[in-house]
Amino acid sequence: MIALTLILLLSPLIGTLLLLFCQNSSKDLTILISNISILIAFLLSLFLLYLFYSANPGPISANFLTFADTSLFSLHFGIYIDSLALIMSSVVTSVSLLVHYYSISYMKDDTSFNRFFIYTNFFTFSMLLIVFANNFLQLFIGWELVGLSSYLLIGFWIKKESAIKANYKAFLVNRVGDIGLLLGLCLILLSYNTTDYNQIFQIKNSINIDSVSIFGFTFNALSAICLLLFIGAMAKSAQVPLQFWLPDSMEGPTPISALIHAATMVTAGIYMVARLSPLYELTDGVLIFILYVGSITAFFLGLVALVQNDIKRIIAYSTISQLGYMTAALGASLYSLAMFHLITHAFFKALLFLCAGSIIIKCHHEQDIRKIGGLRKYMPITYLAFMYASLSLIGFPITSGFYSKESIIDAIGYFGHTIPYLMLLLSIFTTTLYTSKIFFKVFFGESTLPKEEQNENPSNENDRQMLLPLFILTAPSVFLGLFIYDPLMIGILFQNSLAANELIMSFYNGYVINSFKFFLHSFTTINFLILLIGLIFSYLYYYKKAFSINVPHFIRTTLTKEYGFESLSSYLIPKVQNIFTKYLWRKIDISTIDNGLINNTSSFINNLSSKMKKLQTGFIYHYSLIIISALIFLLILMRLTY
Amino acid sequence: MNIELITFFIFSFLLIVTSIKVITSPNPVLSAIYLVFSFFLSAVLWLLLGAEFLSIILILVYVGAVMVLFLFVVMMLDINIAKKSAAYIKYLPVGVGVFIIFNVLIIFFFINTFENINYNAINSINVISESNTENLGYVLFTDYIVEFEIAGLILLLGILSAIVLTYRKNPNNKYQNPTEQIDVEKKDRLKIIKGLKE
Amino acid sequence: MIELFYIPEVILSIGVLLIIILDLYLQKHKYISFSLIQLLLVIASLYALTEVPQQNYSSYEFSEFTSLIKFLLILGAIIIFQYTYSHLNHLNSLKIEYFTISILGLVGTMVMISAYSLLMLYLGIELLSLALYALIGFNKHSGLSSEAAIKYYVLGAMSSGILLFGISLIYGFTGSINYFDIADQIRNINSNSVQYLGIIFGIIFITASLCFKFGAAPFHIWVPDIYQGSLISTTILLSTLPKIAVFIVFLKLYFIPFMALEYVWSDILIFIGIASIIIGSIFALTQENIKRLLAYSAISNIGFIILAMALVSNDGLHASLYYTIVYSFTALASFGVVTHITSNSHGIEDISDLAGLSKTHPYYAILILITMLSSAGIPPLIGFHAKLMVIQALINNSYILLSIIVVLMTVVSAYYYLRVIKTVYFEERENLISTYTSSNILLSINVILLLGLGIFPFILFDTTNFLVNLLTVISI
Amino acid sequence: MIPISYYLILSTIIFTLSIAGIFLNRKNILVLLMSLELMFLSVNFNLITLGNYLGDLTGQVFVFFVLTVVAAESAIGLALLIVLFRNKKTIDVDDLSELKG
Amino acid sequence: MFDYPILSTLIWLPIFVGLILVASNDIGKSLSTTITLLTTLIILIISIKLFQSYDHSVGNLQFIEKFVWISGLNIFYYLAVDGISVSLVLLTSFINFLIAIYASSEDYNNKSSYLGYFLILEGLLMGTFSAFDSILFYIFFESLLIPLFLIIGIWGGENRKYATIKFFLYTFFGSVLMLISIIYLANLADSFAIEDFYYLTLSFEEEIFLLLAFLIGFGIKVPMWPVHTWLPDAHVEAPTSGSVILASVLLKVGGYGMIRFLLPITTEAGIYLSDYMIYLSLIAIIYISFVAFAQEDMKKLIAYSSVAHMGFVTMGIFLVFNLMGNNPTAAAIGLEGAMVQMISHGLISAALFFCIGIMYKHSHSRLIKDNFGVAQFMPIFSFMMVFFLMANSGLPGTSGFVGEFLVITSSLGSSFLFGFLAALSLILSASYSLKLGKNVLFGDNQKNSQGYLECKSNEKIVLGSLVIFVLYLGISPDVLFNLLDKSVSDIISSISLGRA
Repeated sequence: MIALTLILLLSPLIGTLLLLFCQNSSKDLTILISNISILIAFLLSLFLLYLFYSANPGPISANFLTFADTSLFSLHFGIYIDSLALIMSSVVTSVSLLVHYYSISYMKDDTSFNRFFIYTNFFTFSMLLIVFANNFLQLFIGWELVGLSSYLLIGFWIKKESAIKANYKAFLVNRVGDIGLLLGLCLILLSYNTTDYNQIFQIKNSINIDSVSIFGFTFNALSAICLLLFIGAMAKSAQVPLQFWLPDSMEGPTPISALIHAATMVTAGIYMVARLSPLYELTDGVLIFILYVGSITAFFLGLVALVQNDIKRIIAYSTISQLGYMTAALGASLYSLAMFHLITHAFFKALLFLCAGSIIIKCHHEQDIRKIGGLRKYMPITYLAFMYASLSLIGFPITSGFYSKESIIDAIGYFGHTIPYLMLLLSIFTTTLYTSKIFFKVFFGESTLPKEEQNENPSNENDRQMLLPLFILTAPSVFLGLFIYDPLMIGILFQNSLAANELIMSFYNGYVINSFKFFLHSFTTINFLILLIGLIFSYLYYYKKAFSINVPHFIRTTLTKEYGFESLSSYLIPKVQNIFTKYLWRKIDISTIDNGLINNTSSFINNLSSKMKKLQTGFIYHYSLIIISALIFLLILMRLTY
Repeated sequence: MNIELITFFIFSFLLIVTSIKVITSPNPVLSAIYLVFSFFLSAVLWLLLGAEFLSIILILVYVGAVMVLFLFVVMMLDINIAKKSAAYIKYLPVGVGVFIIFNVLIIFFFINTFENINYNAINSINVISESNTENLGYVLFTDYIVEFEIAGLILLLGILSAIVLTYRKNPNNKYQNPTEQIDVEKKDRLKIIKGLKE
Repeated sequence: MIELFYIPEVILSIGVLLIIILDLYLQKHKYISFSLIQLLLVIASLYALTEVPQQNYSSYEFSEFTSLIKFLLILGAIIIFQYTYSHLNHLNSLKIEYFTISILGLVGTMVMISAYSLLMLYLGIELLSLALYALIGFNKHSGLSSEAAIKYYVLGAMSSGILLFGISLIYGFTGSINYFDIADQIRNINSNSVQYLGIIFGIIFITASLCFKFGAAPFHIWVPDIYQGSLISTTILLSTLPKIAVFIVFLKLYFIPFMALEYVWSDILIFIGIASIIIGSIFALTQENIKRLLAYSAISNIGFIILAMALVSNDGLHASLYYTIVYSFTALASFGVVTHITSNSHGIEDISDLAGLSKTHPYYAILILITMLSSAGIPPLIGFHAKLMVIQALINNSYILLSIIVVLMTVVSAYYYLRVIKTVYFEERENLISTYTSSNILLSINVILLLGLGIFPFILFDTTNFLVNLLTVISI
Repeated sequence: MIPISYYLILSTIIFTLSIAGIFLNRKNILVLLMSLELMFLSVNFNLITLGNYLGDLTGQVFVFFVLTVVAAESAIGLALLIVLFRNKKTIDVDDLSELKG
Repeated sequence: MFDYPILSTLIWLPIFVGLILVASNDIGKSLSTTITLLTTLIILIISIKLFQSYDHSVGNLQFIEKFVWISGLNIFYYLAVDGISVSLVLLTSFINFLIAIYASSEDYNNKSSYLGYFLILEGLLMGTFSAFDSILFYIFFESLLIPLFLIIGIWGGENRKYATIKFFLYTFFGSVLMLISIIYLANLADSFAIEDFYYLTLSFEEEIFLLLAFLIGFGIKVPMWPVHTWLPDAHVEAPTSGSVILASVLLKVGGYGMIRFLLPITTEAGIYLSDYMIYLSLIAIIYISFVAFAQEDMKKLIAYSSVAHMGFVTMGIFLVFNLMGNNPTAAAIGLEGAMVQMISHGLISAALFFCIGIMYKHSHSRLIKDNFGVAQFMPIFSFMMVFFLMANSGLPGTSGFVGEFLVITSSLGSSFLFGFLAALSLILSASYSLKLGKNVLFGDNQKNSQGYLECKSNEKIVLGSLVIFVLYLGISPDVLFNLLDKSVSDIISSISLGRA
């Protein structure tokens, strides 16, 4: 099993390396290598999942590569196999596989075709590194590597000015979070001399007693560590206030947005917290913090999506909002629900993005939904797929999104977190609005694009390679929730990987009973009401254009500017950075230290030299005077001394 | 107040005056003459000390040879009489200051040192005879023979240097050098220059 | 007495007389006279090594120590003469008298070294000084040369007067001019006696005068002018032979007759040494003329020597002796390189004359590089070891602050050495640089030794150690 | 009877006069040379007097050598002066400042 | 074991060959290139052998060669290595080999001298890392200046005269103070051997002064914050290979010296002053990163980045002082971190300077604004450069991460603030490194007026091997830890020696 996992882990890496060395070979070879390596990984994930559930060996942890083994510390690369990891890896590899397949067609005209697959393969490897990590160091390494691949993929079009700005920003913001993660990691290593999950889990109670001093305040060690780690998760999973990199990252190719910035990488933070749930479970303060961060993100960033017009940016804000749901679930100790939403979200959001990709490529990289319109007749399959994905996203009953999202909202409400509950409720409405906005604007109405650009060949959908993944993804987007809801809620799915199962159980037993009852029950809840209102409202507003709302300019600006984050990130920080760093360099480094201290000293000595040189007048009488004066000076000195 | 002391005072006063004159007279010829005077006066004072040989030497060698040399040079170089410049006045206080400080230092030191020693400066030292010259000669050629030889070297060096420095061949003189004429070889007589082609 | 005939001084004096006469007949074939001179020096050096007369003359010392130093001096003279010969030949102003006068000066240095009485010392100094007056003014057609000569003459004579005044005081208050007797007298003197201050004053006068001859600040004032004004071959001579001799005089005077008053003069000498180092380093920074530059460099080097000596300790003594030899060696090399180069058919005057040397004459550029770095005290060159020993002696005697000043000044002085290297290597200007090869090999050996002895410093170290042991045997 | 210090004081005065002569002189080198002669003269006074005081002939012998050396020195000095005059057509002290800095 | 003097060979072989090359004065480009390649290769092989036969299980000095050199002064020709030295020796020989490869396709006037100076430099560096007599160490340490001075001065850029003189005087100034300290210590210990200094009992004031002197000496070399200004100038003016050797090996001499001298000898004073010294390191890490961001010249940017990265080295070293009393493990982690950071920075900065050199060859400008869109024309090169930039910003999986990680870990043991400030480097280093990548490699460049061309095969070998080693040390730095582990704990224990 370990060996198989290892193969699973390494096959994308091997794929990457092979691709690296066959950079100049044909496209076919590239396609072959990249897809097969991912396929192997995917099949192995499924197989392992099967093996795991059939044999049920419990979590396995094993090291396979020594990072460092000294008298002071010992660090390894390892794998940690349990249901959580395997499910996550299945999700990752499946989405990855589909996106790879999709990209063959999507990227076919690109000159850097091979490079794209190198990056994506490498990304899959890095993601799996996180998924299977059995220690914090490996987690951190994978964490940064996915950051790297995200950086590379956002900036995939190296000639595109906005893309290379966006990837720079994305990387830096992620780095902010990484500081937290790194500090947490270092703190663990320093205090407990290990980074292994199991070992830390074993001593978690004693960690909880320890204290650590941060900036003069004393904290509970475990809380401090968890908080630091969560800062990492906040950046990666785009939680307030570190969310602003994600919309910009849509500058990358759309399959990448599907794979990385919707389905997998951004959920790494969620995964990490779930993975470490035994630790987080002990830290109430941090959990509340997480809960609020999540719900604030879910609500406010959902609002921002309303004023966007770029199809991908809307979906990106929606992603942030959905991630907020997951985070909120984590904060409420509903780890398996968070994971559940993660899984369903991965599928339907990937589907949404791939659909968007289809649309974009059809419209020659036009992404403004105000210009696109009436695609329903040209792209029926995409239209359907998009519709299902949207339904799932807004949580329309029976879809996967419904199960995961509604249960999070209900559970949070059930456990009495009132304010988060209200925020999450309200954001159902916004979710409905912006989803419908895309839906209606893109597939209905009229295109404002120039005629000849619209469709050269209007009867054609995109080619089959691009449609197949849409088909495949539609299935889990719609039905997966129904199938895994019960096993998940009663704890079969994740077994003991996640903490606080009993909480879910109590919710399940007390509120849901089973998936079908939950489905029926949902029609009676306020959630559904809000959903319906939203749907009707948007139907009227976006489709029928029955009325118009004058949103106050102030609110619109606030939202467009993303509560000021936009100007902060794209205007203020670079400006300050430029001015401040230039100031430091010119004023302090060059003027003060270099010229002031160093060069002034030398010029002082030089001046002294040229001044003193004048003593050497060249006249004999001065010379003799100097000599005699020196003699007299010495004589007087002696006279006074002796 | 004995006769020696009176002599000493007179001559030493004159010596100081002539010395001042040496360094202040505008005309170098006058300076030289005053220097001659100084030497004469010193010779007398030395005589008073019992150094007869040295006082004679002073007059013979210095006045007779060195000062004449000085005068020759003065004549040769045709030096103008200098005017007292402003710089002179400017530096005069410094000069006087240094002069006074130095004198005070050393003179007080001498006075302090010898205030309890009432020793007559006039003293004749006898080594082998009463004659100062004989004594000096004896010491010079026995104890100080090596020094004497070295003094010879110094004089040789003086001669050599003076000649090397001042000797110059007048380039306008047209004269034949017989050595060169004899030394000429065949190849020097005819120099074949390859004709330029263009 | 017949044995005295074989001492190098006598051989040189008689040889010089012969050569002066022979030269009259060899006007056309100067190289013969020159070869004879070199032969004479070689013979003298051999005698200096082999013969140590057992017979002692009360005012003249014969010992292994003086013989070895004399050998070194003659060796230096041979090298200098070789450089000089090439240089003067190149400038078409070769005169055999130059060498005869130099040899008389050399005899003067030997007399200084061997002197065991103040009279002998005076004669030696005068013999040397007279020779130097003539040599500095040797370039008769140059106004600078004669200006330098007359300056040196006036100041030198003044310093001789000061020396004589000091000698008269010492003589008057100790009753003797013999080192040994003086030492005896001073040892038995107590601070209340009448003679005490007189002797101290005498020492001050003598110190002032000797420091003048040495070129130590604040009596250094003549050095740059005279170095600049004279022929570069004279400058080499000035910066090596007299320095060694004066240094030995210092050693003998202070460590034999004045030893008992060590607490008086060591402070003065430390002051003079530090002043020399500082002034030498700072004044040199903005110099344009290479001879002036090297003059100031010499001043600061002299400071090191005096400083080490003033510590009055065995390691200080050793360091100063080592430094002196290293300094002379380095000076020989650095001036030697400059003598071998002419720029725009003149001798090198300004540093900028050397610009572009590395392109046209890389070999000479390397030589300059090595000599300059050695002077700056950069390891692994020999100059470093010399400075190291001085600093070590300072620290051993708990003069930490002084050692810091000294090393800081080393950094300052490194700047002007680097300037020369910079000009040679980094600047590209077209100078009509030409070199001559007649004494090339000697120069190369000279320079390579700077490096070789830097890597194997123990060779020189053991030699100087031997010398110091000899010296301590004498003085105690 | 002349006290020993009288002679010494006299010599000191002449010595300082000659030194003052050197650095007060703004005229020509020749007078400088004469000042130097005076200086040596004063030193000779010292030597003879102190020799007498010690009852030792060494002082006089010393003076003898000083006289010899100074004579040779003057010769060289005058020779240098002549060379200088030939080169610069002047022996003014004030004109001797080409070498400086 | 070897019975031939392996360390002496490492030192003198390159110096000897170098001297011949310099003296032979332009013997032809291909011949001198071949000789240099061969020599550096031999040295590399020998140092690998040294590494192999070095006994990791004990941290003591090995391959000792000890002869009396100057008997009167008690100075020995005393060579030896421990794990720390071996790692640096390997780095030196590796980088020099790469320089030889890189230079093989370059064209310089008087190339044989150029290569000769590099060989001399290599030998001297070897000597610095293996000398255990303090004077011998000082001699090697100081001699380093000469060849580098000439390399920058002769083959450097426009402003080279100013830069070289500044560089020389700066470092010379620092080292003379160090010389005084060495002599002072030797005077007390009656020996110049470094390990004899460890047993001295010094008064607190003495230690303070010694510490300051050593700190100035080595701090300038490292360079630490207020005395770093020579480095950007020197780098900008140096030819590519000169920058490479300067950044990758020469700076390490400072850190090495601190470990050898500062830590064990001036412990008490170090503990007293450690906070201030850590502040200096932190200023280097943060402030210099800001300054690096402002740079318009690529080389200056990397030069400042070097200063910032060396800040981690000094921080790791000074943390030892801070932590020794209460948390020796953390102290040891810090020291190992410092060592790993040195090696890693040696590789990465070398690589980046090579990269800039390659770009400069095409565009003839080091300004960021004159270089853009390189990736379109030099994809492989750009790939590697992005890799190095990432490594420079401490990406895990590259060696750049390991050292910083350990130092931050160790600093948390002292104070969370230190760790936090040091960790800021994660953003800052990324911001300037990626800014360089963003502006230079990416972007649209249609005309290619700079004439970029994919790099030659020898350049690919150079960069490729650096990629491999940076990766190797990033993924499995265990080799390095094995080498260092015992020696580091020896150093830590010798610190307690002085305190006893």
